[in-house]
Amino acid sequence: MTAILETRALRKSFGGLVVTRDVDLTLEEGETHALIGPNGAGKTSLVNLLSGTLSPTAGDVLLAGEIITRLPSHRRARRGLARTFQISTLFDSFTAEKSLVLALLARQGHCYRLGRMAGFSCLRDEARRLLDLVGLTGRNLVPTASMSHGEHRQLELALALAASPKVMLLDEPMAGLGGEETAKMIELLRSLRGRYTILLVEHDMDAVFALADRISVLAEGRLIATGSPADIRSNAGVRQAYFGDDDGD
Amino acid sequence: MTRDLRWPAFVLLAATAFALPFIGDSYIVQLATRMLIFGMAALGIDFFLAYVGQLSLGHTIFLASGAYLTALLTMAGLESALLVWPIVLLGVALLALAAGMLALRTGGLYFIMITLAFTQMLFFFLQSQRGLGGDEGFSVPQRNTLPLLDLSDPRNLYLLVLVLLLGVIGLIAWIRATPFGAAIEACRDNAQRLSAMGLDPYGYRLSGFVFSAVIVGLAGILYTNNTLYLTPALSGWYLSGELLMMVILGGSGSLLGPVLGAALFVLLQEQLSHITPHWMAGLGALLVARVMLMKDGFWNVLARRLGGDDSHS
Amino acid sequence: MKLLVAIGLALALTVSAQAADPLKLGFVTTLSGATGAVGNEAQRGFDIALQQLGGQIGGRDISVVLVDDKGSAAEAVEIATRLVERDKVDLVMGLANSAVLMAGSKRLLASGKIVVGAYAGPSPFAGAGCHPNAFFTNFQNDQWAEGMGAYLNAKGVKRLALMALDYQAGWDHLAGIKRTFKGEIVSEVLTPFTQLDFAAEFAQLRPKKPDALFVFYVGGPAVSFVKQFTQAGLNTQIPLYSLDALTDPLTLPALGASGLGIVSTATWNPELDNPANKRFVAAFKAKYGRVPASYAQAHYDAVMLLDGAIRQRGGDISDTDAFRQALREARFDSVRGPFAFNNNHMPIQNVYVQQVVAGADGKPYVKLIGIAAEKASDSYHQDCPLK
Amino acid sequence: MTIALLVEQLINGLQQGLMLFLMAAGVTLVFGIMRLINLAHGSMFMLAAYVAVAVFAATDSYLLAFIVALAGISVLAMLLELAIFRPLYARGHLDQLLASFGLVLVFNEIAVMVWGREPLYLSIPPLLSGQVEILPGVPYPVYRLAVSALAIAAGLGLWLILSRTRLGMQMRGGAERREVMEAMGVNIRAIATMVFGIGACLAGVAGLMTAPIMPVQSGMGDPILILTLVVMIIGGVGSLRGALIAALIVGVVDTFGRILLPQLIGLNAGSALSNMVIYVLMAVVLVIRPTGLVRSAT
Repeated sequence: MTAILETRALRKSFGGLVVTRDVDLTLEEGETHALIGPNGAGKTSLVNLLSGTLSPTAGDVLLAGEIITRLPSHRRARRGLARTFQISTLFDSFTAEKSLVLALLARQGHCYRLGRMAGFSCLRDEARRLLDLVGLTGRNLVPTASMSHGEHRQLELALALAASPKVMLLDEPMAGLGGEETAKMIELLRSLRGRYTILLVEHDMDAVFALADRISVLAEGRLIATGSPADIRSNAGVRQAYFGDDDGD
Repeated sequence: MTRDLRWPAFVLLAATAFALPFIGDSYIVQLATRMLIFGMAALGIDFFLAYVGQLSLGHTIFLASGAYLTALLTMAGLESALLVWPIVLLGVALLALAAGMLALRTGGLYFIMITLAFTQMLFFFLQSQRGLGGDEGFSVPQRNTLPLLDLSDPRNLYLLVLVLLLGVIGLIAWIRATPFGAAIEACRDNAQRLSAMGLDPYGYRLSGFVFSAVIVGLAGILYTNNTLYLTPALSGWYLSGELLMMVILGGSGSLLGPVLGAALFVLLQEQLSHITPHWMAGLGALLVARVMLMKDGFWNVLARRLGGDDSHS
Repeated sequence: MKLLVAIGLALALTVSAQAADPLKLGFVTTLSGATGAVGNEAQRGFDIALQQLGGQIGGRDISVVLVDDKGSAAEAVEIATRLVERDKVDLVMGLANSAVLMAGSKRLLASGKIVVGAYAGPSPFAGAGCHPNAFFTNFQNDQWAEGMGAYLNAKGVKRLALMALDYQAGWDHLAGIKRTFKGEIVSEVLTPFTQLDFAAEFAQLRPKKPDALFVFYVGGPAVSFVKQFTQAGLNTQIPLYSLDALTDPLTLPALGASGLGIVSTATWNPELDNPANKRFVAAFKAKYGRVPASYAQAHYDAVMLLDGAIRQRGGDISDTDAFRQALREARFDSVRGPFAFNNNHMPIQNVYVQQVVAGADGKPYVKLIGIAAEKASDSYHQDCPLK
Repeated sequence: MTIALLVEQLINGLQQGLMLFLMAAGVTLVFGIMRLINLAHGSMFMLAAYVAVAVFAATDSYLLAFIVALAGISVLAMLLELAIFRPLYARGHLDQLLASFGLVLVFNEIAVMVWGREPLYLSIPPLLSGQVEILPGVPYPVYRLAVSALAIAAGLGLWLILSRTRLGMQMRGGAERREVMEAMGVNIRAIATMVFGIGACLAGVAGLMTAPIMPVQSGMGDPILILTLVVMIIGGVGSLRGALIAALIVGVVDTFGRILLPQLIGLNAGSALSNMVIYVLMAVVLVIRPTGLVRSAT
């Protein structure tokens, strides 16, 4: 097992407000690593620091042993760091297929191509395969704006997968999903286990304990524990900080 | 579903446009030439507005620089369009690259205002050029020359402008169908996602800015060839406002909307000024009414009637 | 569609009625936009002239095609084409705006039309670029300022400060006064049209203690300038000299009492004692209740010039050479007194000196106080190849 | 340049800045709270001046002219908010810019139709004419000092309204946390109408103060409007503090640019450059700080 994504003493503050406090997080290659913590613990900020949407006040981010702290997010993406967003972040005027073809083309990091989009039929086939994979079979020509919320979450995941990433940062993929949709998403993520390195930010504890190889707990911007699901379940500090008076939300 | 009548409408319009110089007098031809030139400029501005998703008040810089560069090269003795026009377009592209690199650091309202600042700077610069007649402007001795086509005949110039305009429309349609165009539009929809996919939004915005500037620059070249007289007002914020009016009268985001908007605007301005010296009030009221009462420009509304929900013709 | 039909009908009618046609006169002026006041006043002078001539010019019935140029050169070429090709005018007058004049006249002159510029006389048309068919009835643009330079010499002014609007006309006027003024220029300031606050410039000016200040301002900036000059107390320290545009009846009411004492040069004044002027001013006063401004006078005179020349040709202007010769002779009674065309078709005329003083009713008016230059020609005519 | 002259020019610059602040305050407040960009703000400046001239001509009373102009312009702005701007809040900047640009054209022509094209005139109240020595040997127009005092008073009044009244707190709340204020039952729409009224009133004050030193004519609001937008942008959109700082900077930079540049690099080039100096200033500020000098709450 080698560390593929690491942070070293990562810190982010906005004025006096510290949202990430000296976080040392390590993702091993191939693992599904869950990041949990109460609301406002700084989970999304940490994901944004990893993906390059935010730049840290101090500390470093390493991908496959190389420091990527100063790289903008598109350069990180090109190195194999894909992500989904807590609030669906999609191309509203595109069809699902067009979004995916673009994402597939974007793997090389540029799209200054002047052939017709529709002409890349090999990519279209691959796009449909990805849509099948995430459960959007037959929805390839539907404009994103007229898809349901659940479908948006599925498309988010498909876009991340299109990059054939080394690491996927999944920011609450289940956010806003109903019971049945959640179950489907858990199934889908389970099928990806082991094939990708995944950092899973999630509120749904059933999902977390069903999917995670390891779990890290964030509270007030600080990483307070990392361990196997069983360790975390029995960790007194975590129980106090996190499950204290409320069994997850 | 009813039949899609947008293509027949387009063909009819194009046929009318081609027939015009053979049925109208040369005043009509000149008026129509101006409509098409402003239509091309409006199209360039709308490319940036609709596909890159940002509003620029600064595109008159490229209209003015295209026009002035053409005039200066012509007066320096370079007359061949095949030589002058590519040089001018390259110059406009470089200027757009420089302006875009600075302006695109900002966004939204700040972007609108920094582009306004650029037009004002160019305006005052041109206005201070004593060799070029200051605010009163200067006369350009002759049109550029082309092999086989005598541009000194207004009809030929009109036909050339029309063909170039159709070429620009085709070019935009083609760009939109390529991954490059898709990336530009994706950047408008969601820059964050584009960046998460490994594409640099800034690069696509900048490319879109330069591309739209070059279209406007081409309109500037044609402007000089049409009027043979230039004044710094070509770089004024007022003209920027008028060009945007043309865009929204016809409808943004469609290939014919800005062109037909320009035609309507020029026609209205011309007709209203025959009726009353207070024509500006009429124009202003029309603008307010268009924004308040219609959700989109008249061509886009019409296009939707003619076929389907897609506003892109 | 209806519009097209109407235009078609109108065209058909004009063609069939050509034989008994009245003389078609294109009158281009600025009726809208920032300088719309100029065209309104020009039109008043034009109307008074036609009224006095009984609706005829040179004994011929007249049909006027009035065009608003909007003060913009952008449409001038189209306006010219329209006048030539659609309206088929016989000749064109007006074109008070220099830029419109320069942009549009090329097309008009190329079609062989006679063009009578009734206000602006830009230098490109006065020198090597003069044209046999282009006439300028009001002045060469620098003429007022050149006259003022001569007047200041005569007044014994040694140290002169200059301020002007930062645009072509401003540069022309400063160039004009520098051409004739013989003393020292102690400071020179240019301000843009959009600048309406002059406190900073006044603060710089005061310690320089010039003998006199010459300025060129028109319209809005002229009003700001004079009011602030007076408020700063400078009017009691530095005598202010300018041109008629600053003290004309369109601007004077807005200056109020702050305009009192300003001396300006002009090529005409309402008080000039000649029968033509008395007739013109009386008619204008009767119709509009005030004295005319120079825009009205210039267009009145331009119509009278045409009247004289057409009359001389017995109403027939189809022989352009003969008509041009008649115009060059300029046989009409100008309201400004002596008038003749130079070889470049710019006027040879007196430059008058006038001052803003309080009238009997307490209201400021512009009093004629002398002549700055008699029968003055412009400084470019020797470069004009016309004889 | 002597010290006395330097001080005098500094006062000139600051005074110009205060005027710009009065204009910019209204635009930036409206933007801060309603996210709306209103070009017709310059028309409020113009119409206030016209109304004042008309009322003074009819009544010979400065006080009456002052009151009627300010009240009239505030009411007009509130009516405009209800009729035109309210539906535009949800639209993009383009629709807002163009609709308000249309209003500018309409108001300019209405002014021409009602009052003609020739500039009108309002004389200085006799009490405020003449000069005082602000420094030995430096006379300064009393009227300009009075105008500055009035501008400062209006600015203070605005500050008091914003910081000490319930309405002001709701306005600031609306700018920062609109949803929260709405959830608390505050009627944001009514507040928006009030903000328009207050903004127009400030523009009206600026218009009234300029009427005696500048010509009252159609389009007089347009150049001021552009300057106002420049100030708002340099300061950071939506920030009153930013608008004040930017207004003073713009006033001083413009004043010194006008007098120094022609001396430094020659009359022609210097004059040309001094015309663009504030645009250069804005471009430089935005390149260095893409969202203006002061980051607003949102």
